[in-house]
Amino acid sequence: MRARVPAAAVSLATGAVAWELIGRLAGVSFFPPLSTVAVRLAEMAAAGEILQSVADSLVNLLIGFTISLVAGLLVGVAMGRYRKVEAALGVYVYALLTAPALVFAPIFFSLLGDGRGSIIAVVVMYATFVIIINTASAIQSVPAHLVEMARSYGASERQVLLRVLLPAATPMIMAGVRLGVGRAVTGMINGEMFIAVVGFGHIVTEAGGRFDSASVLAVLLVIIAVALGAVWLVQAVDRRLTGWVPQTSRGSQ
Amino acid sequence: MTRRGHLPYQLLTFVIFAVSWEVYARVRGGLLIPTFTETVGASVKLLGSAELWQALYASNQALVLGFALAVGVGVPLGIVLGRFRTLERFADVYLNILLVTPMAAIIPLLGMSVGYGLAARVILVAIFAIVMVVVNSRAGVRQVDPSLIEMARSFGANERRIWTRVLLPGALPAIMTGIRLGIGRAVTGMVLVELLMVSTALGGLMLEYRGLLKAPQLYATIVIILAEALLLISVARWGERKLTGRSVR
Amino acid sequence: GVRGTETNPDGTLSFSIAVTEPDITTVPILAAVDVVRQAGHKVEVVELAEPELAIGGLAEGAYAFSAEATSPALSAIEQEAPIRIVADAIGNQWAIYGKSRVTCDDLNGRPFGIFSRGAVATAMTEEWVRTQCTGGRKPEYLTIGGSDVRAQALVAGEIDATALELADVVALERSGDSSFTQVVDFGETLPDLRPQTVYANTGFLAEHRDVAQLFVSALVREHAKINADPRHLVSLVKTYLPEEETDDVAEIAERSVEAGLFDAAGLTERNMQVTIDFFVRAGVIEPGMTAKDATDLSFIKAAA
Amino acid sequence: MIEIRGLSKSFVGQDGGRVQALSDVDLDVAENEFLTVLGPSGCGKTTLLKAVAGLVPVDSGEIVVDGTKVRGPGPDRAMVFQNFALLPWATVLDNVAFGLELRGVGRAERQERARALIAMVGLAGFETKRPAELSGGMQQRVGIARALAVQPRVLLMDEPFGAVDEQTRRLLQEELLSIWEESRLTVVFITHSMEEAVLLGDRVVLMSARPGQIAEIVPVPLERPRARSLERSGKYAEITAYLWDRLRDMHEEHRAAR
Amino acid sequence: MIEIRGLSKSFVGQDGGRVQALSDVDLDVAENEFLTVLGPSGCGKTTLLKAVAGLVPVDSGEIVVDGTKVRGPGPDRAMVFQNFALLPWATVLDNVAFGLELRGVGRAERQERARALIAMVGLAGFETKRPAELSGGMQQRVGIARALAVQPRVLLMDEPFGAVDEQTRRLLQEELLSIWEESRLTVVFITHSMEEAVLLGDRVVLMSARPGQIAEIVPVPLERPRARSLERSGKYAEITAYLWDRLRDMHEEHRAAR
Ligand SMILES: Nc1ncnc2c1ncn2[C@@H]1O[C@H](COP(=O)(O)OP(=O)(O)OP(=O)(O)O)[C@@H](O)[C@H]1O
Ligand SMILES: Nc1ncnc2c1ncn2[C@@H]1O[C@H](COP(=O)(O)OP(=O)(O)OP(=O)(O)O)[C@@H](O)[C@H]1O
Ligand SMILES: [Mg+2]
Ligand SMILES: [Mg+2]
Repeated sequence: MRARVPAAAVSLATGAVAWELIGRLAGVSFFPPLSTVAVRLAEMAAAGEILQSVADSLVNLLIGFTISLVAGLLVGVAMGRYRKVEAALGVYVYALLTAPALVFAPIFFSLLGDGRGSIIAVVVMYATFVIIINTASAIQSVPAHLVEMARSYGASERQVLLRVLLPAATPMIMAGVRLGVGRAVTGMINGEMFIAVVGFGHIVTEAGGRFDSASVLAVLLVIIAVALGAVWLVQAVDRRLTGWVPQTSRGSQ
Repeated sequence: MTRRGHLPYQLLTFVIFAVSWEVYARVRGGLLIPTFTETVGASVKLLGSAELWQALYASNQALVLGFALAVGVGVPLGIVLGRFRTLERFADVYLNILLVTPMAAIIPLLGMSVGYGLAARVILVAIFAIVMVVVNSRAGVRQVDPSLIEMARSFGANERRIWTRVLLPGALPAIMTGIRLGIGRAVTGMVLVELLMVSTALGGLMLEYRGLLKAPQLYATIVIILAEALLLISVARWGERKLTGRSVR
Repeated sequence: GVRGTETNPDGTLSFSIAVTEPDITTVPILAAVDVVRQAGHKVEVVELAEPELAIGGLAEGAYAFSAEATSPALSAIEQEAPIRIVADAIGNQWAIYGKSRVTCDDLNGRPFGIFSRGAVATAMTEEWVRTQCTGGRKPEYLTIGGSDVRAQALVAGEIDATALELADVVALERSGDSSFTQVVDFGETLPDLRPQTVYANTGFLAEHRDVAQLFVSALVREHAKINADPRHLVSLVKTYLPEEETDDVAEIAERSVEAGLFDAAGLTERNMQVTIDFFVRAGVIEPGMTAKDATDLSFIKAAA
Repeated sequence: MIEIRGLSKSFVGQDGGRVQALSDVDLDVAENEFLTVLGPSGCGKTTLLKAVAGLVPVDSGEIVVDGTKVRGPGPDRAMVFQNFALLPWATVLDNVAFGLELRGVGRAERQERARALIAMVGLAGFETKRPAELSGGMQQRVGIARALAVQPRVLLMDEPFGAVDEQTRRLLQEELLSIWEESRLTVVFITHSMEEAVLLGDRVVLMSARPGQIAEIVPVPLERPRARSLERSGKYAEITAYLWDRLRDMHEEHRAAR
Repeated sequence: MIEIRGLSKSFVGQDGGRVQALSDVDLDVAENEFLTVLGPSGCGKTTLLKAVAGLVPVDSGEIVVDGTKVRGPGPDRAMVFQNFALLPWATVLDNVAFGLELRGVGRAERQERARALIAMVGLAGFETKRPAELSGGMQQRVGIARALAVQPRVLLMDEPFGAVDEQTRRLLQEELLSIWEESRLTVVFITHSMEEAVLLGDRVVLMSARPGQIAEIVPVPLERPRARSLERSGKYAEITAYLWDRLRDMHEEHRAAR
């Protein structure tokens, strides 16, 4: 196999160049070129503003996403496997997927106070339902004959789940997990912007109020970097788990 | 099991849900947390008001156009990415960025570049929904049995026919999951843009009720929005059943 | 006791106050908090995204004080929440700006930026339109959140006119764009309206009168210092909002002092009643509330 | 060993149509019997086998295996599936060891047993491949190895040698017979080859189609071990010819009826 | 009609191992020839057929069909797949009509042709069923009907009758032969049955395994139409026995080599 071009790097570089050019040509205050943003980012980093926020936000993200993942997989599998569970919970899952999580802020406040708890709750609200829905429909589309085969070898319900349903459903589940990670990051920042204004949310809100686009975009860059890191982690796991999937795609040889 | 057989479970969870809401709100509720009964009452009242229906009408313009855009672009894009690995490797980063960028942070940018009219709202709804559609369509395409593609090619299917006759139906369950997720997200986007950028229609109503601390009306509005989302999602399920002819759970 | 407040072993208090989107009008309050802290108390300042969240927390006692728009406080009081308005935060700083030489009638059918219905600026605008426009003329309201965003929309030509806060007025003027002028200054037409006030949890006021007094008195003193020398506000902004650009701030400070906007002790039963009546007219609250129901003026009286 | 009484099963199709797959089937299989089943395509052979495996709920009738009524799958029975039913994500080794794993056999032991069976079905060297990388016949052999690995008391085989070449088939037939002779295994074996049915079976069950029923049970009174040379014996030719005629008649009747 | 020159193909497995599926294969098939292919499981028969169909890219060598180099699938060739490759969401009717649809045949006409072929393979009455509701042999027949429906010039059949019973197989063989005789069809037909190979083929290609190569090409000098009674003729027995020996030798060689 010939050495692969690191595709992500190439397309990121292309994007960066495009940004710089558009930023320079447009010359509008709300879309500064990348270099300006980078300089701003360096300043903010030097001032120590970024690092503390990154650490804080990451903790929220990590806790929130872990809860989402566990809850999402458990509920998703139960809904995919048992129609009764789906009947009982389906409506609420879709409702909560749709509900703008921010409107639940008062309830989180009343339950969890205005600290970390509420922000983590927002992260969970953002990430869990996508994972549930994808997991449920992934489980439902596993070919019946594989389950039948496992049962013929005396597989218990647990074994059917762990050894057949989950592996077979992995590609779709991972698609959901990936969406979930992205949503968790969004939840993290929105929680910090619209509930208790702390960390990144604080910086963005403040800079936004000053129409300091460079700062907003600088923070956005950091958030996106964090998020891409998280998504790439998920994709690495995905590749390990779903390497077996025969290729439907073309142009891979 | 028949669909009717599900009713007891649905009723059971509904009762648990309603009772715990009512109890919690009575014990711990404050200005911002209405009781279940108050909310139901307010919902019924709201449904009788012209204001709500006007707001629904205005909001849904953005929803319909934005969601149509998301599906029209998202499904083909997902299939392309699922089918052409090279392209996917380059586009992937941007899909991830689209997925994780907090839309709330770019709303001001959007407002400044395309204004505060219908266009901005439509674009935002589309951005909200499209990632779900793309990622799931792609996962669906990956799951299509490769020997079916081989078979279709052996009968002389061109790329277009492979899409419409093999990939699309084969990936349909996953695509429809993406579409259902997308509907949910689109409705969220529709409300959020109104809350954060142009406080018209439903978002405007919600801001007004929130500002006046009219919690029952606020949550009634939310309930009505969610009801709409659920309705659209069931329509999507119904369509899926029609489309495939097989029973979809 | 009050839920969010604890008495420490040494007799000092630990409590929280809530602010939303701290800006130039909030800094005197932050300075007053520091005075309370110097007396040994632990005060946490929580920044929240929406005034309603602050009011919700205030009603439950999670926060002792908050300062924001008056109307949600009145709504809460109307719903018998344990909240009282104790001081003024900032006077009526709103003004309508629009294209040069615009009158109400000129705006008939033209896009006019407002925040949501029920917001104070919207209420003032609607009343102005009702009284100033002739023959049932009125603008086409376009709702856009936030005074700052509306200022941008005005510059971008999305709207013909809108009500702005002083800070955005200064920013608009400094941008050098001379095609916009003031259409009406609500500070002049509605001088007694108190759009933004400081309010407190009544439980806290009853149990910790001394600390409450300390805070209110400090606030009154800060306002007095600003009125004595606008540069005091500039230095407060430097301390509490280091990111803010100082040129603008100096200008805003001058203009605020000129207009007498910073006057925490200027709250009276009379102007509160005017404020209440205004919000009744605007449909925010039902008729029947009196200034006595909504306020506890004893602290500013003691501070004076 | 296996007693089937009045077994009926129909499927309701998604188009609303009803197909009677099995109608009032009675059948007894003795312990350590090798029973082969022949019948036209679609007559219900697979359905019958799955019913014995406990995989399809039946409409009426009952199946008793070793004195216990069948209510679901059990460790006493193993099935070789017509469509192989391999796990696409698992290697050949893991697929073959799958049944053992489900039964809680330790890793080292199950890998050892799996390797031995993989070699037996002629797939040594393919342990780390995935099903998609195998030819059709190779996949089928993986499914056979998997069923043999769990050493069941009843082996249910659904056209197990349909996709392999004649030589491999002979080899596998011999291996199967020697396993069957050594253990006290009971085998129900579906095939389309009359030769195979006679060569392997103690009795041959003839099924007829729509509704699936047992048309006749033909005993095979040939002594064991049955050498290949049997194929040239008169007895063998006689039975095969009889089966041939019976099946042709059934087939023609059925075509005429349509 | 078909010329294959120096064809080689290897697969790189996911475990990194390399399997040489075809190695330097040369083969000519004349127009209107019926060529049958025999060989041990996994020797590369399917790979060869798919290469002719234009479905797998080859490593070296070339395939020329009717004077044109094969670069991909073409309307002149149709394939019957070993694993059936039916669309699970489509009905039997739509599956059979699928090839016609892809070739732009109008709805009414393709349904008519599909119905005729469904009846021919004995599935009348099952038009509205989906693959999951069919037995294995029924699914296989749907795949056959689909390929016949498009009336190709070259028909590539991969163990097409492996899952049907003997009677149905005979019937389908006869139908296939009559279609082949009427049109100027060229057939490449993979099977594991030596009887079938001799009965149907003008020549029998013997393939050997790992690497997949053509071991020998055996002509079948039996006049047509070939009646069933041929099976008792000396010539027939002779060829079959020869094939049998050759394949057994190959098989044993191969086992010994491991
Ligand atoms: N899951 C199912 N849903 C609906 N109908 C089914 C289902 N499974 C089998 N059938 C029907 O039941 C009948 C018997 O099927 P079965 O698979 O038992 O046949 P078979 O004897 O094994 O045939 P073959 O030799 O072709 O494998 C067929 O007519 C088939 O269409
Ligand atoms: N997609 C693939 N990836 C990797 N290896 C493959 C692939 N397809 C086939 N092979 C290998 O190539 C060899 C030939 O396979 P092929 O399917 O052509 O055999 P065959 O002669 O058709 O066998 P059978 O009679 O069992 O169907 C086998 O060893 C198989 O493992
Ligand atoms: Mg069968
Ligand atoms: Mg093959």
